[in-house]
Formats: sequence, structure tokens, C-alpha cells
Amino acid sequence: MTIIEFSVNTAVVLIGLSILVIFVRLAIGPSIADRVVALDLLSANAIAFIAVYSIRNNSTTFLDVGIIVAILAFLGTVAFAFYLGKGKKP
Amino acid sequence: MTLLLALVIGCLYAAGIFLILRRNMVKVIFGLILLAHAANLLIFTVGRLTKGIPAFVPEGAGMLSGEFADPLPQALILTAIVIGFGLQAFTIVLFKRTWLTLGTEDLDLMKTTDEPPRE
Amino acid sequence: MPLFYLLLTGFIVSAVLPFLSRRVKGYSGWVAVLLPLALLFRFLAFYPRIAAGEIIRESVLWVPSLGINLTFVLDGLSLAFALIITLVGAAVFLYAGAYMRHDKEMPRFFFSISLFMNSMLGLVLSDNMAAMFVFWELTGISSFLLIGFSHHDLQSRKSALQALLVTGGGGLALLAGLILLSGLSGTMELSELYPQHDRVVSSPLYPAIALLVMIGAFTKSAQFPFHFWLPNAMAAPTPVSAYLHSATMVKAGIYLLSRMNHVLGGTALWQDSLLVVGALTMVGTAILAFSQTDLKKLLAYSTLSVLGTLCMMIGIGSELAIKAFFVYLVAHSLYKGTLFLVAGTIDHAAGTREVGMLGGLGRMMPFTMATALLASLSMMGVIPLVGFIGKETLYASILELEDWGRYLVVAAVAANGLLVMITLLAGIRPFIGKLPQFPSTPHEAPIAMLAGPACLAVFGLLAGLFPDYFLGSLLDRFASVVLADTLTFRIKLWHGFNEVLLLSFVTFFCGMLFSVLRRKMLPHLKERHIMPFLKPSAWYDAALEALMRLARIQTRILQNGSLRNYVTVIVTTAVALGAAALAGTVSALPAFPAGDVTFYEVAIVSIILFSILLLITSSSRLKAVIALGVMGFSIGIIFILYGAPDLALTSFAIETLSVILFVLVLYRLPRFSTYSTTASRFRDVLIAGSVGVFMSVMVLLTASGELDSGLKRYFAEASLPEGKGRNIVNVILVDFRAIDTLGEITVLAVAAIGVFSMLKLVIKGYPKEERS
Amino acid sequence: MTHLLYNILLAMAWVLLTGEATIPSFTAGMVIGYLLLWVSRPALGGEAYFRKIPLVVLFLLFFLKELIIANLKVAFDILTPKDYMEPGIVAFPLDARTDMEITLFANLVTLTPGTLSLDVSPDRKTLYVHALYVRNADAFRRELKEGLEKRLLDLLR
Amino acid sequence: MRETAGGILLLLGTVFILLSAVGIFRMPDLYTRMSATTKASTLGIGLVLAGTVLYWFDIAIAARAISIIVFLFLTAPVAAHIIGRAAYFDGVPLWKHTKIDELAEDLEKKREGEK
Amino acid sequence: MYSIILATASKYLLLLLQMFSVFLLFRGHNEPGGGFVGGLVAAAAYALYFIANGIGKAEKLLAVDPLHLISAGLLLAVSSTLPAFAAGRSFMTAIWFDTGISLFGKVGTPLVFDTGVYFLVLGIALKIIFSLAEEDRP
Amino acid sequence: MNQIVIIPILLPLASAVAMLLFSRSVTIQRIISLSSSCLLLAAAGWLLAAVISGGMLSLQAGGWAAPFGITLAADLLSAVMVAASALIGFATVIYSFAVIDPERERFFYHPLLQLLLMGINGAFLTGDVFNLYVWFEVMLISSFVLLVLGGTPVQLEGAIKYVTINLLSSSVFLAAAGILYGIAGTLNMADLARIAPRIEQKELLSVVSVLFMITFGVKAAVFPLFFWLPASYHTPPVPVSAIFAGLLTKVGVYALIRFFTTVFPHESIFINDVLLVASALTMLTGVLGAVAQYDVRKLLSFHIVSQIGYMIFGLALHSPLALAGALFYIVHNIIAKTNLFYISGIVERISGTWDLKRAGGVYARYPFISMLFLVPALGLAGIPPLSGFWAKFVIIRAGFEAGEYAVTGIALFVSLLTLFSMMKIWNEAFWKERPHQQEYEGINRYVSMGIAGKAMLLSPVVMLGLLTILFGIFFEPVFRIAESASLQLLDPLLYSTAVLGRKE
Ligand code: NA
Ligand code: NA
Repeated sequence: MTIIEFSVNTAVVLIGLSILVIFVRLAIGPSIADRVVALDLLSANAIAFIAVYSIRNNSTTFLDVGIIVAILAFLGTVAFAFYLGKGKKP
Repeated sequence: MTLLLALVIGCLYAAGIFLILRRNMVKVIFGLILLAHAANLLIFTVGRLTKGIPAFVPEGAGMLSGEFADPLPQALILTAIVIGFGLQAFTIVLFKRTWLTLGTEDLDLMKTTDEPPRE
Repeated sequence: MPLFYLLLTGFIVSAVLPFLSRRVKGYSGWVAVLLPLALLFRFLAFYPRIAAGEIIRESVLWVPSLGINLTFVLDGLSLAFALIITLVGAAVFLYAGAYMRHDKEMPRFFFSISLFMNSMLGLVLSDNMAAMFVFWELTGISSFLLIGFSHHDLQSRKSALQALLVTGGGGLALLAGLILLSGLSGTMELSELYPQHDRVVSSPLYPAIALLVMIGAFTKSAQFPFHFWLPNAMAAPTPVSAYLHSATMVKAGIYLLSRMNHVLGGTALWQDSLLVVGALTMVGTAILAFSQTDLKKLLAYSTLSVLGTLCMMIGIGSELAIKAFFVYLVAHSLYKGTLFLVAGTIDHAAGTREVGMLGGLGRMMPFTMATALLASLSMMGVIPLVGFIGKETLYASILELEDWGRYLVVAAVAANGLLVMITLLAGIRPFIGKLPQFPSTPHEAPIAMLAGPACLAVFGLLAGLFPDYFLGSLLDRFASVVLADTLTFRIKLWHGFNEVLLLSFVTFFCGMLFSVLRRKMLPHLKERHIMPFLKPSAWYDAALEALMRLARIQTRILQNGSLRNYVTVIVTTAVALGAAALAGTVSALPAFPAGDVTFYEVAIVSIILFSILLLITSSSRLKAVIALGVMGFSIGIIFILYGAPDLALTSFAIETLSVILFVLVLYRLPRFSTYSTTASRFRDVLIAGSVGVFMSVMVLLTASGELDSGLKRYFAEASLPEGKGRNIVNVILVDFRAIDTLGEITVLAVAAIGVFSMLKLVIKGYPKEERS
Repeated sequence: MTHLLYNILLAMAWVLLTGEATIPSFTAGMVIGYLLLWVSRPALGGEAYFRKIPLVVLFLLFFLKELIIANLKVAFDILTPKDYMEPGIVAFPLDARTDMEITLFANLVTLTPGTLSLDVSPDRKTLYVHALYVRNADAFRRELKEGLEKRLLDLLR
Repeated sequence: MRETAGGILLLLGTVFILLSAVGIFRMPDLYTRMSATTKASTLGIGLVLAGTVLYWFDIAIAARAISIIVFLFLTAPVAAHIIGRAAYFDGVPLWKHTKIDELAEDLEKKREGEK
Repeated sequence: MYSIILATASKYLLLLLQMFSVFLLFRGHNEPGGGFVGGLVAAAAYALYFIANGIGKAEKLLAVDPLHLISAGLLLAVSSTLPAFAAGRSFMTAIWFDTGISLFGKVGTPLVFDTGVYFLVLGIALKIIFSLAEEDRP
Repeated sequence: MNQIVIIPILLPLASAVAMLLFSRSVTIQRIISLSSSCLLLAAAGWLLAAVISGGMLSLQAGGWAAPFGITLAADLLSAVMVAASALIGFATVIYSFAVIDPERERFFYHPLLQLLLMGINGAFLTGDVFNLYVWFEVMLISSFVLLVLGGTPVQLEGAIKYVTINLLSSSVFLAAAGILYGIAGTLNMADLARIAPRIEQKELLSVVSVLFMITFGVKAAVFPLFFWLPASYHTPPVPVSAIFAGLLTKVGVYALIRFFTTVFPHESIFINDVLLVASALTMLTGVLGAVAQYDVRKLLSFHIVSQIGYMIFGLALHSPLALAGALFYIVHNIIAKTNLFYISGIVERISGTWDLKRAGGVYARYPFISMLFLVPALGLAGIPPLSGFWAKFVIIRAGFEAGEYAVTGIALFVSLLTLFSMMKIWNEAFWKERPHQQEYEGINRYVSMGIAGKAMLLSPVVMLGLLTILFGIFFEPVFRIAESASLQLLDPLLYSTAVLGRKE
């Protein structure tokens, strides 16, 4: 096993683990904002996963998806914030 | 993985139907969305899973050969997702409008259209 | 094709008649009468040929693919009916013009009644069973319109509907019978059926066919137990009663029986049924007349009794019986038409139809009285009128019977005795005795109202005096058709002093007796029904009520307004049928290697499953939306894992857009509340679970098979050279299957328009009605 | 800013000319382009670009250092069971004025682990920062003012 | 060699990502979670992508990776700010050991000033 | 709830996202992307701008009623089917032209079709979002 | 020549686009709508004539040979259905001019109507299973929007049920299409007909056909899947109800016929038994629902259900005669049912109420309108010589020929109840004098209409009424078409060969 193989395999496991951990936060909350932050972090993990997976599968097509995920995750977070802040403060 | 996805699809269907059977309008929407997901994933799975190799003709090659993911189910799902989104957007707003107009989200209180005939 | 054009002209004239009669106002009767008169003369012109034994038949192709054509046949049977229809029709049309002079809706009346006459003619002339049925139904509809002519009156409407339903129901039975019959014989033409008599009666379907046809005939001709609609139909204007409900339409059933006699007759089932039902009707309805006090009702019950007699005579089915049938039929049409019209005149003149209040009109209306007297005598069977011959022949035919059949004579005498009683009450009593106070001042009828009935009555006398001249040859042809034999009869007025004449005297005596009895018993009778079991109208009401109740209950149960129940039914049906289709064929689920599952796949799948759980259990909307988002993203990841980047892109984009949508929509909605009970949740879990299991199994079974898709290979090869694109999915979307995408964007556009208009357009509408 | 654009265009032209779309080729194009621009600066005018490029590089290095140190600090806190945190929300008086300045500064603050820009006061004079380690609010303010804000404003103005 | 470096960067990045995951799990309140972890993930992704670029060493890949990094560095702080701010005004509570809240103090002052 | 930070960020992100969306559109025939995703990203740009700056400014920025984008998109998509008729080919048959520009590669009716999809998707997303947002405006 | 197959889809779309471009001017929209409907009628007539004279037409969209692209195909069944939809579209456009409120017109009523027609025609013409799904969705979303357009409380409430159940059924459709591709590897109907007999996973094929039966059964409103229909069809404005009543459910029936003749000809035994039972219950429950009602629109809505039963019965019998009967029944019912809704709208205009107990007096004042009612009403009840009689006659005959006496008997009984409920409307709304006359002073909205308005209101009614009469009187040529259509359906090879261009 070369270093790159080892690191890719390990990376996948680490990302998988962190996704599970983040999901626990998402599930327990307690506030909506907590969940939103967890969701944001999940999508960050997704981007990382996509990058690692492109190496693992020897295919670069997926990297484009990463950009979209970044854009959309941001938009989603802003939308949730919009919801939370609706009519609350100046 | 087919096994796992079959499980996921089953759960999506079950959860979707369960939610549609609620009296709360918003839950019904969630149920419908789950069903849409379930159907998409179902098409994806029964179109056979091929790991990793997307259906792109490699640069420089004239055609794609070897093992690759079937592009047709993907195209179908894409269409279905988009259509599903249109319907979903409409439905969400419909439910909201209904809530605003009728003042309830309890579906069991919406029976005027089916009022039993009078004697 | 004279017959076809005759009918066609008739229908065209009916369509024009209302406009015409609006034009000529006061003379509309005189104009309208031209139609039946013209037809009458045309049919009379056929008379010699028919009498000579010719049968005129002609055919216009209509729906040859189904063997349905406008085949018309003019033989003794149809000519006899055609003459009655046009003759009585002429009398009625003329009469109605005067009778309804002040009615605004008279044009509509002439439309309906002439439509009826044409239909009736079509019915008796048709040789094709389907064509016959068409006219049969048309008589029903025009009769419906005529019975309900006084449509502001609830009773009229009810009676019209009742007649329509009873005869319509019978019509459907008839239709079924006819279709079965044609299926059996391979033809729709009655004339082609005659030779197949033996085959038909020996078929296992024969009893069904015979019963169905009989039901059709019985309802139309108001045989027991369907007789009740006829007295109720007296809500119609008097000319209608005279025409439809005595002389013609009610005879359609009788006509049908005589027409079908040769196809379906000759069996015990046929003969006995007709005999028994006919006899029951004859006696039962005559008894029912006992307590009636309304002129028209009295006449209606007597009509019922006669119809029963006619039916019974087909049941007897001997040559003599058919002879009696013919004479009785003619006689009845003549006298009953007259008497009904006279009843109308009386009603018109005196303003009442209550027999108890009538009397002494003879002085004011001598011509009417003379007409009525002639008709009454015929009805009572007094020599030398045609009614006498009819009754005599009837008795003779019964006396011919063997065994217990002979005892029918008692019934026949009783029924005819009752007819005598009715005649005395309805035909004679109003003209004699003291003149009481009337709501209006009585006066003699105008010529238009007199001419018709007088003609009919006089013809009854002539036919009685010279029966052989007027009826002889027609009778021969008539009986030949009914019995499918070449027959020759002699018909005479006087047969000498014999058993039959004695019975006539007895009949007359009984009539007197009944009259006396009735006067004694009437006050007591009013209070309660005679023989309640003879009141099937109560059955009708009960059936209708039961039907309505059933309808309401089933609607309340099925269409209960609860979306959940609707969904439950649909889902359960789907799963049950799906499982039924699958059952037995699948023994074991296919095995999938578990080894190819990686850690991150398990992670993704568990995330999806957990977010489903989160979604179901979440108590806040936003939490649910977030769970949905996570699930959508995870599914996107699965798309990435299995080589579908475009799918992943799209689903991420859609998920995000959905989130924005939810956020914009949901923030003003109230808290998520739970409404359903634990029990219903448990039930739902079962249903939902079964759906889940079913779909999982389907996925596994499907994915376990081999899939050799030529499409996949084709797309891979053609995408770049022919589709000019390396992204095969996109090439499919914008080229190979671009129509899908065209439809897809249309959906989006409409959805956007829908959202926009739903938010912006709120119409108040007509608040009073909107929510009903 | 136009100079940066020119520089990138030149680099792309280089890539096209060499027909070698690789990172080294692009980098070479950038360097060559920078040099060319520097050479022809009298013709083009605008000294700022050449003065600021080193500043940008320095700033980036500074920020990277801050980023890594802060990250490690936080990482230590996360990984050890005991919490060393003393979190708080501090009001930071802004010297940054324009929208761009405020936004950039606030974002950089947020990007550094352990701090989070919570709100800008309506008069745009105060930035409220949530921080994990606020031993002393004034010291925190001073550190931020002299470190990040000063360097950033230097770069931008 | 280049690939090995890429692998190491990859590993390093994922470690940061895991750290941020643990952080979001462990930290006591929303604000500490956010300020502690969200950016760790930004750095983590940056490292992972850098590793990817090193691995492929292709300008198209680099362009994409750099786009992602730039975009993340542009948006992540904005996202964190906007959600933190919304949460604060929505009333998401601070950790009980929070030392100081000058925002609340200023708001209080302002409210009194208005009175 | 106005945040100067988000508002400023939305302005430069707007440009960036729009550019990226066009990129996705034109490249979609060969790489992941296409009119649909492109249109959604463009819509995301405006959505972001709307959230940061309010519906009024977003509508002013867009300058046209999204409905017109929908009509234009549908019109483009429908008209892309017409050249096939003119050429006497089967309905919707693609007609291609070669261009020298590498990003575009070959230009043909499918690309016009996809552009129609782009505008339509942009239009519907904005129409829905703006309608909902306007509803909240007092 | 083959290109005309696309016109019924493209024309409404193009006109909808044009109308969206002129979204400000209702007048221009009306002009476009009317001319497009005229053209569509002409095109549909042309298509029908072409198919009758020249046999089946098929068009490979994009020039991609079947089964790789999407095939549009017009056999007789499709051509007839398209003609019917064009006719109803045309009539409804005119009727709408008279009754639809200006607000709804401004909010895209006309383009939506065209898009609905586009979806319906697409569904009739496509030869591809997934494409059928797409057209179903186009049709559905247009119907959703038309259903709620105006946003009155009942509309919304009805829409909730309609939308939810239809989306549920769409999801079943999608799953079925997916599984079908998963076992057959193709979506082209002709290709499927060719491949289906060779598929090894037989049991899956029958489950798929069950799923299709469910999804189309929901759209067609077959027992026990019909509840959404009586819950919603009475809520929108009359022309919308009318076009829904006339066309939408028939698309479901069409799909059932298409699938269980052309696509799954070998899957019929189990399916036919189920369909047979379902048809009997559909007829019965539908008509009982109608009998119970006193709201005209609800009554008519339940009748839709009941009559679907007859069509399904014809399909279940699966003989040439039965199918021909079912096809004719569909066309007859499309015309008569739409017409009845139109007239009910006129009656409501006159009497100001939908409630039969409060309505009345139409016959006395408006004998001509009353006759116009009688034509479709009696037609629906199967009274000869109107078209409904033949529809009933052929089906009954086919039922007896197949020996299905019980269901045929039910069909006969149901036709009696149909007559009963039609005459109930007649008795209450037409014959009866209106109760509480004074309450309704000035409520007659018909009398105040201009001559042009009345003409637009009545002309579709007269047109459709005439058709009901003409189809009855000149039944032979119509039946010939139905018969050859049914023979085409029962010979799937014809379809396959026409689409795939080769014999197997
Ligand atoms: Na920070
Ligand atoms: Na697309």
C-alpha cells in the first residue's frame, strides 16, 4: 500500500466518522441554529469527501460537484439564518 | 450496496406513506417529498449500480467503452427530480395558502368538499 | 322505401310542429291533425295489399356492422296497430287543440305528442329488434314529457318519473333479452328469427330471454305487479291519457308479446306466465277500481284490466283467443279513447272529475252524451257494438280451455262485470240525473272536441254492425302473424243464444250488482286500501327510499372527506394487488454479496435512515426541513458514489432551493401539532411498513436479474459522434430525449405561474353558493 | 486592480502560446507577466500594484500563521477533556470605514478560529466579536487592533 | 514524491475536519461551537484540496480546487457570521460560563437611552 | 434583518455566481452542468442578493419580471425545435455549426434548447421566490 | 406527413408561450387562444383523417431511431383521442370567454388551458413510457393550477385532496416506469411489446402492470381509487370542471387501454379479472354517489366515476367488440359529460344556485336551453338514438357475448340509475317552479348577458349536443373507426412494426 492509498483510505474513514459525529449534533440540536451549523459542516465534509473520492476513483468529474456544494451550502445556511432572523431585529 | 439501498428505499416509502397518512398538512408535504426521493432512488437502484465511472466520453476518445454507469436512468431521474421540484413548490404554496385561508392545518377539518348529501 | 320516408316525414313534422302551432295559435289542433290524418290515409292505402296477404318489408342500412338496420315491415299485426295509432291520434290531436287552447306550452305539447306518435309507429313497424327498441325507448321519453306536462305540479313530476323508471327499467330488461336473443340467433331481424323458433326455445338461455322480454312488456303494458304507474300517469292532460295510456303506448307491451309470440311462444313458461299474470292483472286491477272516484282514475283501472285480459289471451294462445284478442284490442282502443276524451270534456265543462259530484250534464251537452253512450255500450259489451263481439269471443276462447283453465271464466266475468260498473259510473252517470252545482257553467263542447270522440264511437258501432267488412281480412292477417300460420276467420255479431250469450247477461247483471255494492261500501272503502298486497306502488316507494338511503350511506362511508382514509384505501389496494401478483412466484429473495459494502457507504446509509427517523419524529417544522436537507444531500452523495455527477449537482441544487422555499413559506405557520391518535398511528405504521417491505422486495428482485440494455451501449457510442457531447446524460436530456425536457420545463413554468397566481389572486366569488 | 487583470491575461496568453496547460506553465506566465508589467510600468502608470504585491504576500503569511496557531489552540482545547475556554462577546471599535473594509475585516476575524464576528452596530462603528479566550477584553481589543486590523487597512489604503 | 506530499496534506486536512466534527460535538454552546470549529473545517478542506491538486497536478483540477477554496474562504465567514447573529437575536443562549457580553450591555444602554 | 457583511458579500458573490452559472451552461454538454443547474446557480445568486438586500433591491437588480424570463426560456426552447422543420428533418433533430471557440465547442440547436432551459429555470426560481417574498411585504 | 403528430403538442405550447409574452393583454390572449384552438381542431382532424386513410403514423423525435429516442405515435386510438381533446379544448375556450372572470384571465387562465391540452395530447401521442409520465405531469400541474386559480376556500380544500392523491399516484408511476426499465431495458412501448414476452422475470412484469394499473386507475377514477374526484371536480369554475370532467379521467382510461393492449398484451388474465370487478364496483358506487347528491356538480362528478366503470368494463372484456365499445364510450362520454357541465353552468347562471332543492323554473322560461340539457342527459343515460345508447349497447352486447352476465346486469341497472339521476336534475332544476321566488330577485346572471355572451355560452353546448345526436344517428362510420381502432389495439405487432420499422 503506497502512502497515497493509505492516506486516501484513512481520509475516507475519518470523514465518515466526522459525518457521523456531526450528525449526532444535528440530531440533538438543541437550537435550530445548532442544526444549521451542523448541516453546514456536513456539506463541508461532503466537499472533502468528493475531493478524496475523485482520487480514490481516479475520476475528476466529481470536483465540479464540489463547487456547487460549496455555493449551495452557503446559500442554504443564509436561508436558514434568514428564517431565524425574520422580523427579530433591525 | 443494492441491499442497503433497497432498505433505504423501503424506509423512504414507508416513512413517506406514514407521513401522508397524518392529519397535519405539512407532514403530508414531507411525505410526498420522501416518496419522490424514494422513487428516484428506486430508479437509480433498479437501473443497476455501477461504482464510480460516470457516463462521460473521455477527452480524446470517440466513445465510451468498458464499464460505466447507465446514463439513461440518470437522465430519467434528473427529469423526475426537476418535475418533482415543480410540483413540490406548487404544493408547498398550496398548503400554505390553504392554511392561511382556512385557518387550520388539520386535514380532518377539511371536509366541506365531501359533505355528505343531505336527506 | 315508403315506410321509412313516412316515419322520417313524421319526425320532421314533429320537429316543425311547435313552431307551426305557435304561428296558427287558435287553430293549432286543426293543423296538427293533418299529420295523423295523412298517415292514417297512407296506411289505409296499404290496407288492400296487406289484406291480400302481402307483407311489405323494406330496409335502410343503419349500423350494418352490428346487424342493426331500419328494417320496417308492414303486415297484419303492424298495420292493425298503425291504423289504431293514427286513427286515435287524429281524434286526440284535434281534440287537444281545443282542449288546451289557453295553455302557453301547447307548442311543446304538440311536439311531444307527435314525437310519441311517430315513435309508436316506428315501434310497431320495426322488424329489427334494435330499431324496435330505439322506438320503444322514444315512446318512453315522450311519454315522460307528456305525463309531466303540468310540470309545476309535484305529483305530475313524480308520476312522470315513476312511469319512466318502471318502463325504463323494463326497457333495459327487454334490451338485455333482445341482445341475448340476437346473440343466440345471430340476427337482429325478427323475421329472420321466426324460422329459428325451435333453436331459441331449446337454448339454455331461453328462460332468461323469455323472462326479460316479458318484464319489458309487462312494465310497458302495466301488468301486475308493475301496474301502479298507470293510474298515477293520469296526472297527464286528458288527451295524453286517452292516447298514450289507453289506446296506444300501454298496448306496446301487448304488441311486443304478440310480435314475439312466434319466436318465444309455445312453451309452458311463456304461455302460463302470460296467462297467470294477465289474469291477475285483469281481476286485481278491476277490483282496485272499486274504490276510485275520479273519472280518469276509474277509466285507468278499467284500462289496466283490459290490458290484463289482452295479455291473458296471448297466454291462452289458441286461434280463437287471438281472434278475441284482436277484436278486444280494437274495441278497447275505440271506446276507451272516446271515454277518456269525453272525461276531459266533462272536466272542462264541469270543472271537476269527481264522479260523486257529476250528473245531469246530458241536457247541456247532448252530443257529448250520445258519443259517451255509444262508447259506454261498447265497453259494457252491449250488442250491436264491437265491444260485444270482443267480449263474446273472449268468453268463447276461455270456454274452449280444458281442465282448471275453464274456471278463468269466473274471473273474466267478474272483471267484465266490474268494467260494466265502471262504465255506468264514468260513461253514463255524469249525464243523467239531477244537475248539481258546478265550479263552472257546463256547456256543449266545441266541434273540435266533439268530432274526434264521435268518430271513434261511431266507428265502434259500425265495426260492431259489419265486423267482417271492417275487421275481417285484417283479423286474418293479424292472427296469421301472431300464430305464424295462414288463418281465416269469420267474424259475426250474432252467434245465437248460447253459453256465451248467457255469460254476457251474467256479466251485465254482475255490473249492476257491483254498482249497488259499491254505493253501499264506498264510505268504508275510502278509509283503507283493498288488498294492500295489490299495492306495489308502495313497493316502488319503499324501493326508491331504500335506494336513496343506500346511496347516502355508501356515499357517507366511501366519500367521507378524510384524505387519510382515501390514501389508506389506495395504498392498501396497491399493496394487496401487487402482493397478489407476486404471490406464489417468489420463493426466496435473491442474495446480494454483503462484502462490497464499504464503511462510508454504511455511514451514508445510516445518516439517511437516521434523518428519516428525525423527520418523522420531529416536532418542529424547521427541524424537519433540516432533516430533509441532510437526507437530500446524502442521497446526492450516493449519486456521486455511483457515477452520477449531474444527478448529484441537480439534487443538491434542488435541495437548496427547497430549503429556501420552505423557509419562505413556513416561517409564519404555527407550531407542528400532532392530531392523530395512537391507535391510528399504529395502523398507519402497519400500512406504511407493508408498503416499505413491498418496495424493498421489488427493488431486490428487479436488481437481481440480468439487464442487457441496448440503449446504454447505443448512447455510449452515439453521444459524441452524433450528439456532439461528451456528457452523455446531458446529451440525453437535450437531444436524445429532449421532449422529456421540454415537458419538464413546461411543468416548471406552470408551477411558477401557479405559485404566483395562488399568492396573488384571491377571488371572493359568490359567497352564498361557493361553499355549498 | 487592472494590473492584476493584465497579469492574469498575460499568463493565459503564455499558456496558450506554449500550448501547455499546466500549473508550472501558468505560474511561469504569471511571473513573466509580472516582470513585464514592472518593466513597462512607466508606460502604464500606477505604482500601487507593485508595492502591494509584496504586502499581500506578507499579509497572507501573517494570516496563515494566525490561522494555524489559533487552530492548534482550539484543537488542544477540543481534544483535552478540561475546558480552558473563557468565552465572551467583545465590542471592538472599528477603524475600517467602507463596506469593503468592514466586511473583509469581519470575515478575517471570523476565519480565525476562536473568534466570530457577531454583529456590526447600526452606526458601523463597533464590531461585536465572540471569542473563546477573553482573559481581558481590552487586551483582546488591542491585540486585534494592532495585529489584523492595522495590517489589513495598510494593505487596502 | 508529489503524490506522497498530496497524501500527507490530505490526511492532515481530514484530521482537521474530524477535529471540527469533535468540536461541534463537544463545545458547550452554539457560539463556542461555531467559533471553534467551522473554520477548522475550512482549513481542513483547504488542505484536502491542496492535496488533491498535488495529486493530479493538472491546471483544470487546480482551477477547480482553487475555485472551491476561494469560494469557501469568501463565504464561510459570512455564513458563520449570519447564522451566529441570527441565533443571537433569536435568543439562543450563551454558555453559562461566558465571561462578558458587551453586545447585550450596549443594547441595554441603547434601550434605556431611548426611554 | 440587514447585515452589512452579508450585503457586501452578496454583491461580489452575485457576479461570481452569475459567471459560474454561464460557465456551467456552456460546458454542460461535455462536463457536469447544463442549463438546468446553470439556471439554478444564477437563481441562487439573485436569491442571495434578495436575502441580503431585500426584495425591492433584488427586483430592481433583475430589472425584468421573472415571468418574461420564463416566456423567453420557453420561447428559446420551442424555437430550437424549428430549424429541424426548416431543414426538412424529423421534429427536434439537432442542427450543428462548428465554432472555433473552445469553451463552446460546437454550437447547435441543443445548446439553444439548453439556454432556454437556463432562462426558464432562472425565471421560475425567481418568480417563486419573489412571489413568496412579496407576499410578506406589508 | 409524420410531422403532423407533433402539432397537437407543439401548437398549444407555442400559443401558451405567445400568451405569456402578451401577459398584459387579455384581449390578445383571447385571440391567440381561440385561433390556436381552431388550428388545433383542424390539425387533429387532419391527423385523424391521415390515420384513417393511411394507417398508423409515427414520428421519431430528434431523428433518433426507436427505441433510442422518444417515439410519438398516432394509431387510431390516439388520433381519435386527440381529436376529442381538440374538440373539447375548442368548445371550452369559447365557453370560457363567456363565463370566466377577468381576474382569472389575467392570471394566465388561457395559457394554462392550452398547456393542459398540450399535456393531454402528449399523453395520447407518446410511444414512450417515461415520456408518458412527463406528459401526465404537464397535465397534472396545469390541472392543479386551473383547479386552484381564484383561491376560494372550496377550491383550495378540493385541491389539497386532488393534489395529494395525484402526486401519490405519480410516484407509483415513476416507480413502475423505473422497475420496467430495470427488467426490460427499454421504455419504448413498441419495443416493450416486442420484448415483454421474452422477459424472464414474469412475476415482476405482472407486479409492474399492477402498479401501472393503480396509477392509471387513480387518474381514471376507478373504484376504489376515485375519491379525489368527487372531492374536487365541483370546486373550480365551470369551464375548468367541464374540461376536467370531459378529458382528464379519460387520459387515465386511455393509458389503461394502451398499456393493457399494446404494451402488456400478455399480462391480461389477472389484470382483466381485477379490472372486471373494479369496473362493476366503479359503475355502482359512482352512480349511487350521484343518486345521493343534490348539488348538480357533485352529482355530475359522481357520474364521471360511474361511467368510467363502463369503459373499464369494455377493457376488461378485452374482445374486439368490447374494446370498440369502450373507445366509443370514451368519445361519447367526453362530449356528453363536458356538455352537461356547460349546461349546469348555464343553469346555475339562471337560478343562482347549484343546489337542486333551491333551483327550478328553467323549463318554463327557457325551453330551448332545457332541450339542450336533455340531449346530453338522455345521451348519458343511454336513451336511443343518442350516442350513449350505442355506447351502452355495444358494451352490453360484448358483456353478454363474453358470458359476464352479472357485471352486464349491473351495467344495465346502473344505466337505469343514471337515467334516474339525470331526470332528478330535470325535475328539480327545469320542471319544478323555483321555491322562494322573491329570494332570487335579480340573481339571474344569464338574462343580463349580452347577445354575444349568450352566443358564446350556448354555441359550445349546441355544437356538442349536435355531436351527441349525430353520433347516435350516423353511428355506423363512427363504429367502423372504433372497430378498426380496437383491432389495431388487439394486434400489438402492428404497433411495433409501425414504430420500430421492422418485423420480428
Ligand atoms: Na473564527
Ligand atoms: Na435538464
